[in-house]
Amino acid sequence: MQPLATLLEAALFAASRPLTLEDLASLDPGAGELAVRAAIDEIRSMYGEEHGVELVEIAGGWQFLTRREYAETIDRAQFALRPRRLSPAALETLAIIAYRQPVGRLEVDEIRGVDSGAVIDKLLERGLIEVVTRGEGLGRPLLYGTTPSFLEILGLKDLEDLPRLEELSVALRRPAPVDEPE
Amino acid sequence: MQPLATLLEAALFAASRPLTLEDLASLDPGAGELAVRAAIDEIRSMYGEEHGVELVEIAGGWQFLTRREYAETIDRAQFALRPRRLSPAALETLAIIAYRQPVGRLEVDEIRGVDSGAVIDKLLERGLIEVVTRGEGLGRPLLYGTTPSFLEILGLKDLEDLPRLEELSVALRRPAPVDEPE
Amino acid sequence: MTGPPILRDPGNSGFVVELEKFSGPLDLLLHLIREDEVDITDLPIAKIADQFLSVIQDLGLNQAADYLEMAARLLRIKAQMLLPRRLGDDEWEDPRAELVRRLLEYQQIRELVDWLGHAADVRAERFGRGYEAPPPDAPPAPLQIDLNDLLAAAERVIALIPEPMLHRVVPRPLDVEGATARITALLAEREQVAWSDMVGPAATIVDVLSTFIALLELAKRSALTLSQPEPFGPMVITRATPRDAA
Repeated sequence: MQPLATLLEAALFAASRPLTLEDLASLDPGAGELAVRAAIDEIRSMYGEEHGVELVEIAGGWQFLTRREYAETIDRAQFALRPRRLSPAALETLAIIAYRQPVGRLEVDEIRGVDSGAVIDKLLERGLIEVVTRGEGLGRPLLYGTTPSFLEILGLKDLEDLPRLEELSVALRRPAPVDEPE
Repeated sequence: MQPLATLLEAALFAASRPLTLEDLASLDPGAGELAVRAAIDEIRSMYGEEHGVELVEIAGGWQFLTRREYAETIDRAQFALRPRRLSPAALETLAIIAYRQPVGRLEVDEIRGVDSGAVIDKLLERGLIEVVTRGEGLGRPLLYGTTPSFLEILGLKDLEDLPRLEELSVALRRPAPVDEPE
Repeated sequence: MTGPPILRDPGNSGFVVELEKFSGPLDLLLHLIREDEVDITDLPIAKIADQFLSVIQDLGLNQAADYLEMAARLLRIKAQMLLPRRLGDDEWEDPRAELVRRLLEYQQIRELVDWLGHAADVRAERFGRGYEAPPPDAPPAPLQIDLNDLLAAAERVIALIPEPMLHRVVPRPLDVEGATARITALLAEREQVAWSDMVGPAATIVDVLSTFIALLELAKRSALTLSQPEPFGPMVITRATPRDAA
């Protein structure tokens, strides 16, 4: 490619919008409009059919776009990419809700020692928890529990499938309440 | 180009972040890792010096980036946003977290000699660090580590790309955990 | 990025330091050490302490807690250095040791900062794809939760649960409403029921109280009558006829 075409290629790639002939000409004040047009043509013919992208004339300018035939695959991949893992904060909150349900936000906050409002909203949004009832007391707080899709994602039959807290590592075992009715 | 290379070219061109081998492989479930690697090599050699962009290995993946020699021209034309610079305080905090991860706020404060709470919040917000786990001890403090975005803004392939402490002029190992009075 | 600029002020014998350029007291100390070209491991503590104090005083920094704390630390070390020590005392610990260790550590961090800053500058010379296609309307990305991750999180939070919460007994409030509904349902089937029908064999005290209050309330509303045929005998609950109730 001509040096001018190489420069235009870089600019067109980096630009967040289609670049007009004027835009492109401003990159190299020495080059005339004719040279810019020739460079555009050179780029267009270089990105021929065997390439995944093409230079498209659009909105009074030019822009690199992926070829139509790949658009769907890439779109599909955008959400297929990287199954999302939960953050440690989300996992902690989920664990508390799984073992303490129905449980209110205040208790979750208290156990974690930080505000959990945003995390709870995320978990609700993702359908891992839901409001199951309202608690007693001031303002009748919303109480949360886990949803069937929570079990589904973990591959559990039901909540009984969750390991009992007593089975978790001995060091962290919850001290046994002394004959106290729960 | 091979059809797979063409598809990957389109995806890499469309993405504004590095795509990992996993990401790329998910585009064509039929292709194996070997084929994907071969396609990447094909693209890399195709985008040689006569192009304005090149395929760069970065942050555990690959990304098309403009060649450095066009930076100033594109910057001047203001078609693209240049990344914001990090403050020295942010870089200091990042340096400590990068080398000591997982590390808690207290340790960062201690090394820097100043409160780092606000800086850590900013870095979290920008997605350059994340909470990776909780530490032992009082209050089980949140421990931080760097994210792929950290590698991305530094143009690093992975954490191994960071200079080793031994290579720096001041030879100082991580202090042995002796009972030093603070 | 290595050192903050010092603005020489011709009208003043001292110098003006732009404080925002320092990221903290350690940074300022390192700067003073570089200026004086002294050995960091054999710090002339008295000199450095005086310089540090005068800089933060000139800058009105004596309000900044971090700087003030460092000033106090320097003065303490200075005083400790003046204490007499016996010759050949092996036990003597250099009072500067901890500060020197921190300074060396911090110096290393500053070097890393230079390296990182440079790397970021180089990376900033390359632009990524500027145009981002609008994301397709797609279902959210599939979630991946590992049972082990969840359990690890559970273990973390179990350790966080404050002691008092472990033994908390939740007092269950009286359920008068439920008891009322239960009684009404029973009386709809039968005209007369016994107390033992109302509360099961395993009734808790809360159940008994709830039922009792519900009975009294219903009797007051003339929805039923309560009678006890013989002293200490079982209580009999009789449905009120519609006429009675009216």
